[in-house]
Amino acid sequence: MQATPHPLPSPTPLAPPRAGEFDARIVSNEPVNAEYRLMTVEVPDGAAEARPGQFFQILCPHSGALQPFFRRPMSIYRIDPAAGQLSFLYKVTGTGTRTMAELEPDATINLFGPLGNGFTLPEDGAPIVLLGRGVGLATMAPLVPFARKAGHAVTAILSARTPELVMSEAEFVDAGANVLAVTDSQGTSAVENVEDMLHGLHAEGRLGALYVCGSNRLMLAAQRVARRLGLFGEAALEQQMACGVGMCFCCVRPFRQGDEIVHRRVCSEGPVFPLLEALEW
Amino acid sequence: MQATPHPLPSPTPLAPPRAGEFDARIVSNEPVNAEYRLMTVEVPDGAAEARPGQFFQILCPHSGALQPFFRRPMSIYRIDPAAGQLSFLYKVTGTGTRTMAELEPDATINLFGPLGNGFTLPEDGAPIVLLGRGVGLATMAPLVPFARKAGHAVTAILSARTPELVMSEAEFVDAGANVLAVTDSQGTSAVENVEDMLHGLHAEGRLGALYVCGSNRLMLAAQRVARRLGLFGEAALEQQMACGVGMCFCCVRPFRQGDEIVHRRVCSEGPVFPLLEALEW
Amino acid sequence: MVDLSVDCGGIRLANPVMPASGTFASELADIIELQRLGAFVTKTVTPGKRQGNPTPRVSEVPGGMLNSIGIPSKGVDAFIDETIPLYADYDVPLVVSISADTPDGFADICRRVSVPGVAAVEVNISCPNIEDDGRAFAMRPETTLAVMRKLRQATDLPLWAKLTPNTGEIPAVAQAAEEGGADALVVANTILAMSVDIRTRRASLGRVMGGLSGPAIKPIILRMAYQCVRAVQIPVIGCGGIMTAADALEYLIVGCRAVQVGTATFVHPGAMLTVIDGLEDYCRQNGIDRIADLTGTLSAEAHDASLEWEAIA
Amino acid sequence: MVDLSVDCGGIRLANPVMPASGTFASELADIIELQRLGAFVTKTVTPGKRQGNPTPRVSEVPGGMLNSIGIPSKGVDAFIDETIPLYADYDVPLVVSISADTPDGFADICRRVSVPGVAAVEVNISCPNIEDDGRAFAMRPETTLAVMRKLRQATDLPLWAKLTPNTGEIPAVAQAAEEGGADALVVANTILAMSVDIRTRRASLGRVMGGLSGPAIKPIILRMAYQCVRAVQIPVIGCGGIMTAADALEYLIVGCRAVQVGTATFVHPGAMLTVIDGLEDYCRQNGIDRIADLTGTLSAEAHDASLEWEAIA
Ligand SMILES: Cc1cc2nc3c(=O)[nH]c(=O)nc-3n(C[C@H](O)[C@H](O)[C@H](O)COP(=O)(O)OP(=O)(O)OC[C@H]3O[C@@H](n4cnc5c(N)ncnc54)[C@H](O)[C@@H]3O)c2cc1C
Ligand SMILES: Cc1cc2nc3c(=O)[nH]c(=O)nc-3n(C[C@H](O)[C@H](O)[C@H](O)COP(=O)(O)OP(=O)(O)OC[C@H]3O[C@@H](n4cnc5c(N)ncnc54)[C@H](O)[C@@H]3O)c2cc1C
Ligand SMILES: Cc1cc2nc3c(=O)[nH]c(=O)nc-3n(C[C@H](O)[C@H](O)[C@H](O)COP(=O)(O)O)c2cc1C
Ligand SMILES: Cc1cc2nc3c(=O)[nH]c(=O)nc-3n(C[C@H](O)[C@H](O)[C@H](O)COP(=O)(O)O)c2cc1C
Ligand code: FES
Ligand code: FES
Repeated sequence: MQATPHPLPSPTPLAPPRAGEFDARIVSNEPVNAEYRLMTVEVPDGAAEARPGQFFQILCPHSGALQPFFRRPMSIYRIDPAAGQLSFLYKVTGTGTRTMAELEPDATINLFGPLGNGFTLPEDGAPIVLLGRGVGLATMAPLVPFARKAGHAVTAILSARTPELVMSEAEFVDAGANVLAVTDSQGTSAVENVEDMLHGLHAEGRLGALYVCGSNRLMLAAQRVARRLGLFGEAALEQQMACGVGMCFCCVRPFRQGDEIVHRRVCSEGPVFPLLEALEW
Repeated sequence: MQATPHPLPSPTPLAPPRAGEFDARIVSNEPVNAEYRLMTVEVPDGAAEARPGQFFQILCPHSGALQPFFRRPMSIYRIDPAAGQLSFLYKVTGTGTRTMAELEPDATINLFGPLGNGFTLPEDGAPIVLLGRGVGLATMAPLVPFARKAGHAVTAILSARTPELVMSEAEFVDAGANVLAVTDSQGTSAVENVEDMLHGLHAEGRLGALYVCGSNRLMLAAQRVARRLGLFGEAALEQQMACGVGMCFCCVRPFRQGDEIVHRRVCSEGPVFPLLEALEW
Repeated sequence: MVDLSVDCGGIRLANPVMPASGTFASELADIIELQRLGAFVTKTVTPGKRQGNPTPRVSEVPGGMLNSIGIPSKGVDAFIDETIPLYADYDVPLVVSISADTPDGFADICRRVSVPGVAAVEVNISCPNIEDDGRAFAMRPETTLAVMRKLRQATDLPLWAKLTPNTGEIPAVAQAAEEGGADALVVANTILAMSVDIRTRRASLGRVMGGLSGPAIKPIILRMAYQCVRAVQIPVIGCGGIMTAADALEYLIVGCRAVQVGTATFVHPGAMLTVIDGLEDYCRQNGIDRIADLTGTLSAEAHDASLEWEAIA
Repeated sequence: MVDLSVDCGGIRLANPVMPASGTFASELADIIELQRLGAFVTKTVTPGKRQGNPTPRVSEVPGGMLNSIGIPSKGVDAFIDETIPLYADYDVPLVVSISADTPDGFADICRRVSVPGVAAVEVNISCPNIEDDGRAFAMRPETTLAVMRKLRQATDLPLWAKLTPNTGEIPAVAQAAEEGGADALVVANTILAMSVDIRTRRASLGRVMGGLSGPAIKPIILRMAYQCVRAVQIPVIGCGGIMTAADALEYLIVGCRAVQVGTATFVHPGAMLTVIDGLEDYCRQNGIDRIADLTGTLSAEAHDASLEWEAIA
């Protein structure tokens, strides 16, 4: 249920392929900067048909004292069905991502997916704007080629602490997005500035639908803009997961549904949700 | 306490170096035959002063579903103080030895030792006979060079299922032992035959003290011969261990002490015990 | 061909492997062949609607996980209308897990879920009883007996009593459940536990304490299952830390008739099927024609010592 | 410089880290610097000589170990003559762990070990009481109170009561121990458990059941320690699954005054020293001058919910 009307026809659902558990060969696993790494894996037929916004549950290996028990959810960063390859862009933070980072090419890693519901695109070819920070960029990156292929103009606002940490700029540009980088160090990433930029894009006819991921502040800004302009939008959200497929109810978050606050499971009812229903965290 | 008198002067105690926990670099870790592997490690100063019969508690790595919790006790098979190296000859049987077998050269392995009491030699340079089977050969191998250096003639009776499985024959010969191999397939390993061989060696003046490890049947045979001939002897025994240093009392075995049956800890009161006090298992 | 079927607490299962309540839902149909399971066991349902506990609801610990999901529930009416029909097309017995916070509430929901399509009712008496200061029904034999008697009168369906491992007297509780009319025991639910994030000095669960499940609890629950097997005549279903067929075999060997697999499914969605395959392989390799013959084959010689066993010191 | 010293149950410790009974002996002096420990705790000693249990006495399980060592003991006389003097040269408080199978026997051995050189007596009331059908004293509040009262009259030394995690009512048992005169609680002993070798279909311990210790039990014992901290005024000493300083910190944060390290020493003989070093580092990094200030700093906001907590369902 969309809380406000929007001027675009109902979005096209992208049916996900059947999820499965499999061992994938690691093609490469390289640092991108001091915090992030990019892992590319070879996957069996079908798995590379995954949709932008879907994710995999990754079984991180045990390594010495580091013994991750749960799988780790990771968005698909790059989808290459021709090569039968998928990539994950991940931040090395805790137990699981640290053991993931140790894996060498040709090692295998156990994946479960693709899972969850991906992004939906407006039907009428409206121009779209992606708004992301940090890990959120990984989640939205594959939306660019999909949207371009479906005939949408794409603008991406990439937010980061410093210009050096703006990730994936080339990835977005190569895929055909118009990229605007905003950073804390340059003072351009403030919410007010981003809201102004969004209004500017709208005035230029470049903002027909809005997608956001990776920052609570940006999501709230996007909601304000979408509400004001009556735009269709989606937010991709995170929550800790155990099963990844809707069985355990650990990954719930609160959502606005009409006048009610309801709990929805990020794994199976998301991770992509209608922008205006998401509540801040 | 030695249950029967023996004609040799009291044995020389070999004081062990202080035990410690350390990471050792693996120099090599190669299969010896279908069941056994030989691991050579580089150890810090002092550790290579270990005595024959002593053992290390090896922390086997975790590998996938194999998660050995306890350390694994392994006798020292080869001592090379000049090179600062020690070797272990081990049979790949269960969880821990399987993960040990996966380690590559240059990896590190955590060792704790040397532990326990090693073999003692008679003072008067009497000729000695070693009697071993399977893993027992690993335990007795380093006794050969020590005994030769101390001026003892050494005969080693090596028992195995088939001639191909007689391990370490070269190791024993190179170190200066006279080797007699007995095998099940040739019908020479029967206890009666081994007892006859021992009597023969005694008659030839080659059996002044007797050391046994690795087979209950051989130990009982050695006990009969030693009792009959009034010989000094020692047996190296095994028992499952947790702490390895006498604290937990899990590694007890029964011993004959005068008229009593007492429990002794294999780790700290052994693993080498007076031959005639050991009880069968 | 190995005969994997077992009679278990009033129903016949094609094989002894089923999901543990709260770790299974119809969503799994997209991922594994549900038809191969011995039974379906639903997430516990309560009389009314409930939200469940605050997040974080799970946390990983060495060899397992903590959860304080609570029982988010859409209420029994929605459950009957929406959930039960989801399983109508499968030829697999459906076991419905229920709970309530008073004995009468328990009997009432038991009566209401006794509808066509339901093969047995699993009563989650590990949940708090507000008439006993919030202590779980299955903490004490007296409260277990009382609630089981009411439940027994409320349904003709087979009744499985799911016990809590947090009691200090599980054999007595097991006997009370049997006396009260249980057709089988499920041993057991999660063990109350907690963990702390030392950076923030906060409990890692929103609710502070939660239930420990997974491999870490297997040796404890296996011991309890064994104690229950020796205390009662009705079948015992082992549940706790089963990740592999080897784990399930331990439960069968100590005397369980069937097993439930919970947390393992979160790590390996196909875990239940791997367990079924492994049980079949073991039987074949060990010349066992009927898996039911494996139940209770623990080598007897050491039994006597353990009879007197109470604590290890 | 961080002040690591703590007052704990009637004695002052240079730091809050000590060995758990049964996992320490003077043999460790050859390997680590014993002088650095907060206290020494001896293996439980019984009035008379005992052999202990049949082998196998230990078995490894995921994340821990089972033991059924029993209490091989040379008897209290030999203990006083031979063992106590071994620790005379150290400037570290000696805590003697005792046990007996009747309340009077317990009081008697307590009196006998109250000799110079002993700083405190740890009473292992997790052991079977033959006057209560072999149930451990600490299974129930009543038997705990009774034995603690007798012990209190038997000695002027500080008395530490070591509880069993196998009870279903640990807060009530903790209160009974306090009421009976305990100066501190050790929470807790091992959890009764078992495992089976599926090849031989035999229990992996000679005694079938044994005590589970090691990382697997930490979340359970941490929860119990926290419950005890909230139930009593006397200090609680946390004991269960501590392998690293991070584990010890969890116990201190939930309110323990000190900790005991057991199984970890078997895996890493220097584990206790690593824990001490890690505690000091944590305090330094977090601007904590006295480690005693860390005790009970669990963030309060979630406490209320947990007060009503009984089971997770
Ligand atoms: C749908 C989805 C897609 C994601 N995509 C990406 C991605 O493409 N790249 C990326 O770097 N990160 C992504 N994340 C976040 C990523 O899952 C966490 O960074 C990761 O789980 C941290 O694991 P850890 O072992 O390093 O941290 P630890 O702190 O050791 O993790 C402990 C537990 O908390 C969970 N956890 C910790 N942080 C998060 C988080 N932010 N979200 C959910 N669970 C968390 C872990 O999964 C684990 O269960 C995504 C999260 C979700 C829910
Ligand atoms: C003092 C001593 C010296 C030894 N020296 C050698 C040696 O030089 N070469 C060699 O191949 N083996 C030796 N052994 C035996 C070796 O310790 C075991 O083969 C090894 O522990 C098996 O471990 P696993 O993980 O492969 O087997 P698992 O079956 O997985 O082990 C399970 C548990 O049982 C214990 N265990 C299993 N078999 C034995 C055994 N025979 N003795 C003691 N504990 C056992 C393990 O240590 C572990 O705690 C020695 C044993 C002792 C006590
Ligand atoms: C996330 C989660 C939710 C659970 N929910 C329920 C439940 O609703 N009802 C119930 O009886 N048990 C519930 N349990 C307990 C399991 O059914 C099972 O008893 C326990 O997890 C032990 O088995 P395992 O170690 O195989 O997971 C839940 C367990 C988990 C991990
Ligand atoms: C081998 C072994 C022997 C033990 N012996 C005793 C004992 O004699 N007395 C006692 O009170 N606790 C004994 N315990 C229990 C420990 O003191 C401790 O309570 C328990 O192991 C939990 O701590 P851990 O997980 O750090 O090992 C023993 C534990 C082990 C593993
Ligand atoms: S992770 Fe289990 S329901 Fe979402
Ligand atoms: S292994 Fe602990 S006493 Fe021998």
